[in-house]
Amino acid sequence: MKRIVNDPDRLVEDGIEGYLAAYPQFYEKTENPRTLKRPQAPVKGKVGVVTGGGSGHEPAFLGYVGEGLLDAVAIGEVFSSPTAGAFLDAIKAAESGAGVVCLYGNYAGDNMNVKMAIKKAKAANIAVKTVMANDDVASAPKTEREKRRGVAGEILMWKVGGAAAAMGYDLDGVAQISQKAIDMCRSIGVGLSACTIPAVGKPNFTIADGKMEIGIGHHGEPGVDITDWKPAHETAKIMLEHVVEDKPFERGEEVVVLVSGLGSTPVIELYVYYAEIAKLLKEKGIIVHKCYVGNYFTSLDMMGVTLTIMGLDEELKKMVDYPVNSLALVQK
Amino acid sequence: MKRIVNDPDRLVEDGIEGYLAAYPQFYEKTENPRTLKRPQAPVKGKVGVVTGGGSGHEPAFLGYVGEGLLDAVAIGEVFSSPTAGAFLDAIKAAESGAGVVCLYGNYAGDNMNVKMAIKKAKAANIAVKTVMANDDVASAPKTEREKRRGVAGEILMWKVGGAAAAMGYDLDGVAQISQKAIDMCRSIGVGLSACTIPAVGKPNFTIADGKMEIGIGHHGEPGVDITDWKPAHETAKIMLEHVVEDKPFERGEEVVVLVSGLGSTPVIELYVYYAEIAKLLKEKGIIVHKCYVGNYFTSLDMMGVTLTIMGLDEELKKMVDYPVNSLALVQK
Amino acid sequence: MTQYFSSQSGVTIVQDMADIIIANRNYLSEIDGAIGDGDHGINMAKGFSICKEKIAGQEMTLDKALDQLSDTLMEGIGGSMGPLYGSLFFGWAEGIKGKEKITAQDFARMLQKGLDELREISDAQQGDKCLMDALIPAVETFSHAVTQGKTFQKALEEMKKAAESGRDSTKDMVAKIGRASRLGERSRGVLDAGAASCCLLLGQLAESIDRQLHL
Amino acid sequence: MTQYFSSQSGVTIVQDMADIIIANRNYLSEIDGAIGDGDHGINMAKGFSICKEKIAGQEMTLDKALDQLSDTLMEGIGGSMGPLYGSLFFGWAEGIKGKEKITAQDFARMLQKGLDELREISDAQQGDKCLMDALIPAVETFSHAVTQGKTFQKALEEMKKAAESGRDSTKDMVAKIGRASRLGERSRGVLDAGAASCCLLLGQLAESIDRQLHL
Ligand SMILES: Nc1ncnc2c1ncn2[C@@H]1O[C@H](COP(=O)(O)OP(=O)(O)O)[C@@H](O)[C@H]1O
Ligand SMILES: Nc1ncnc2c1ncn2[C@@H]1O[C@H](COP(=O)(O)OP(=O)(O)O)[C@@H](O)[C@H]1O
Ligand SMILES: [Mg+2]
Ligand SMILES: [Mg+2]
Ligand SMILES: [Mg+2]
Ligand SMILES: [Mg+2]
Repeated sequence: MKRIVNDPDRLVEDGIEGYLAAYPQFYEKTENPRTLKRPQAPVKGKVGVVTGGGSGHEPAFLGYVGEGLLDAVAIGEVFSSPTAGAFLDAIKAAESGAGVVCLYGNYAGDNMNVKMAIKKAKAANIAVKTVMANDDVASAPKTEREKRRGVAGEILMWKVGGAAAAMGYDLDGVAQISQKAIDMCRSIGVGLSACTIPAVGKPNFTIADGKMEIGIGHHGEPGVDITDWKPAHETAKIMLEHVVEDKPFERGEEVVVLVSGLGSTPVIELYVYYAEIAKLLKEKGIIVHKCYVGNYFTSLDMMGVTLTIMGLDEELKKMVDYPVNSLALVQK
Repeated sequence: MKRIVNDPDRLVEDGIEGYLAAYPQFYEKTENPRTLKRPQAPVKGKVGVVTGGGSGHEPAFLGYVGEGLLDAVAIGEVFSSPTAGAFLDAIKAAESGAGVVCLYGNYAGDNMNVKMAIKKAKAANIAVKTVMANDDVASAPKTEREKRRGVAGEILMWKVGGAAAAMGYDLDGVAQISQKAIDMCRSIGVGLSACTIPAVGKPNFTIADGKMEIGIGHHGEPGVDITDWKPAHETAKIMLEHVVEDKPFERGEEVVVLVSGLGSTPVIELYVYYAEIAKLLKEKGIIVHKCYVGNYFTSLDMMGVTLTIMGLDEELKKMVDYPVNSLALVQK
Repeated sequence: MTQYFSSQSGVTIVQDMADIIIANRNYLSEIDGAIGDGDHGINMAKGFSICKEKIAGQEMTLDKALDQLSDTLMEGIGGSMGPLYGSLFFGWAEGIKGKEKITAQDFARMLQKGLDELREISDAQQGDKCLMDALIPAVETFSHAVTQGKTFQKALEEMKKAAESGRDSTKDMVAKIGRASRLGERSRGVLDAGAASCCLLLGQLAESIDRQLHL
Repeated sequence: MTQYFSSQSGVTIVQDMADIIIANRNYLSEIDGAIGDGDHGINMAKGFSICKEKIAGQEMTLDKALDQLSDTLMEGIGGSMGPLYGSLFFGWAEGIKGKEKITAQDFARMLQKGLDELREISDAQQGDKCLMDALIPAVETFSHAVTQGKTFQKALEEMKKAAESGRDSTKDMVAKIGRASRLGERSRGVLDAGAASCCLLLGQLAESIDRQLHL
């Protein structure tokens, strides 16, 4: 046991207690112990913006609750969708009469639970729209985009949706621009070592020594290729090609780049990696309007890195640059 | 090889390139490739605030360059002090005529290199004061505080010194309050697994399965006790006792709490840990004015957590609350 | 022996189901551990325990108790199992809503409604190596037995057998759904955890009702 | 054979020292790996390589070349080795500053001044299991030989032997300084990396000067 936990079955409960104790300026309880909201929510006249997902991806999802970002979050067990009830209570916590968008990731459990929550929300006369992130290019071919998983692109979707809501967009407007954001996003991950769910106590998959898994998912879902270990510049190139070709991103296009560690990769290595990405993008004539490098969306203690690129138009650019104040992301 | 690197011997060079590519708003080159400064430095009339240290502790030290914080940083190899020249060039980059404080940690290499840098800085007619962090209670008994290592308390020392300089304190004033900050700080770490220097390729020490090392240093320096693994609430209690008794912190005292992961510990576990610390402090009647929970000062991919507590008076409180804008720390 | 049972025994029947899951917490996790992430027993036991506690000491009809179970799983488990078993039990409750006496025909409707609800949220087929492999043959076998005029008791017995051989059939399958599907050929050779839990639940249900029929 | 050598041979002598370190990069790292962090050869080779490149093709007196080496180590290595070896070589350069012909007496002063400078920044003693265990006996042996009127060549030979047995003496020591000191008793039984590199440097120096004396 290499973990800092009490009862590993109560990891999520205990963690939530810590968030509430540490940052009352960001988090407030709701009636549902698995739903937290920001103290200001519901914000009168503003479209509510909510999400939810399994735990173990910290600072996602809770870290993105805040001004200009998310109003409420539904919290699941480690790597497990939150309940329909938690999603419903997040929606209720964010609803001020202007409706609520639920911006979530494409996973079987989340799909089912969100669907049920929406049904009940509608029955309670709350106008809800959903946008489902599917930015992971490695999880299905381009012809089956609807099957792709949502990964770190979700953060940019929240950023854009949260900014639009804060700027006064109406429900349809927020939903549309959030959809546009995720449509403009492409991501891919590389895994170098497996992660361990504390309650399970051992890795639930393995990456052999000297190997790396290209296209690995955020819970260790299989990638598209298991190759010999490659230096950062080759890894960056392979990942970037996948992402750029898929959309495709074009010469002269402005983009946001988000590089996230998967948990155990030292931060300095993320910068080694970003240096390569920056060089390659320059060669391709793709212009980085803004970048984020850090541990933004992790997979417990997995080693590896994810790359997300989002294309920008003028509207999206405004949303990306909009100020936010959350635990994981502060922009002035 | 589980790392995202090119030539592991060039990890630091490559990482610096990434920092410069990613965040030109925070970093600017100097003539020394191992010294970065913020674009605004030297700030006219302001006391310069600099530090330096080995790499592998990211976001420390570079992440704390910014408005209200550090002006320049000297960058060493992984777990190795920067050169005297890098320290000297950091001092020069921060000097605007008001003098410079060099706020660094108590390690053999850093002591020697800072000493040499100061000699040369003085020869170049720069007024320099140094404050050496020694907040790690586990590294030497209280009677030999001068032998103690500097750890995450350095961040709070920089925060305070950086704020004082931004508020217009003079050189003596900045040095004095930085000294007060670190004198009010006590830290301790717990390690659950070892870290691996990429250029070495294997852990340079081990923590046996089922064990934890209380009082471990930021480079794997030996702790005060190797015990069986304990749940978070017991670990928190042991660590807190060490820290509280050493100073001692008293009932009614206001403090800042900084909890940092050592690299591989999932963020949710830091919150499980903080929940216990918050409970214990409440029982002791010690008042948390502000807390920081996250990966603030790491040790590559070590698993574990550090606890830092700083006592506050009215002056320190003002410094802690002062706005900052850096990569690793943003406060409005 | 009667050909119906009283819906009043709802709490007993659902508690029996909870007990069999709780007793098999580690067994189910172990199966899941082979090709999944080893949490199936943990998640299921957590949900069923909560429900058992909630209904303890109450008098409830079977449809009410199943509704409670459905709600608890949906609200207490989340993940995929909450909606999947939640829907199944919600369908079961719907199938016998308001009935005071439950005949074999009623029970067949209950099973069918459960499967219908489950299919509303899952596209999984027999052969995908999942709980459907235990459930579908069980539902079909029971209906068939009833249509053939077999006794309630006999039909339950056949249902139980069908669930068991359905569960066993998953051993040689390659998973086409869920987490195990990532393993491809490597998923062959071990049972499916969801099929195992579903088989346990159907078998316990058959036994509990059989006991009621003998009252 | 002469009893002095010309300071003009500075580049050759320092390049010889660089070569011996570069050739032993892995050996030194391996020793450091046993009870340290395995980077001693890496750090040293990095610094000496940079210096070798810098002085290549130049004409420099030995004091100038040593100054260059000192600067490069201090500026190129950092850590502890930069200041330690940087100070040692700075002291060596100081000890023979301006001398065109270097006698055994000059060389003794050079060694002594190096040790003095080193002691300015390190409190380490003989017996601490560090480079002092090779250095101090070497310095003392050379001086003693000179006082006894032995030839420069003979004194160098004895210095080299003293450094070697000093290095070997670290094998049975418990480290009292540096990273290895954390291991306590476990640090016994292997050589110290710094003593090994120091011994290599002194041995090479003796050989290179001996060659000069034969010119
Ligand atoms: N879409 C689905 N339809 C029906 N059953 C499914 C589906 N997805 C997964 N299952 C079942 O779920 C079981 C695993 O459950 P569990 O371990 O609780 O969830 P997870 O795989 O998320 O950890 C599998 O053995 C399989 O029988
Ligand atoms: N204070 C000191 N004085 C003299 N020698 C020292 C001192 N500290 C360490 N050493 C020497 O340094 C050697 C290790 O060097 P190196 O591996 O380059 O540094 P580090 O231990 O920082 O990785 C040790 O073997 C020891 O001989
Ligand atoms: Mg499972
Ligand atoms: Mg699971
Ligand atoms: Mg070393
Ligand atoms: Mg070292």
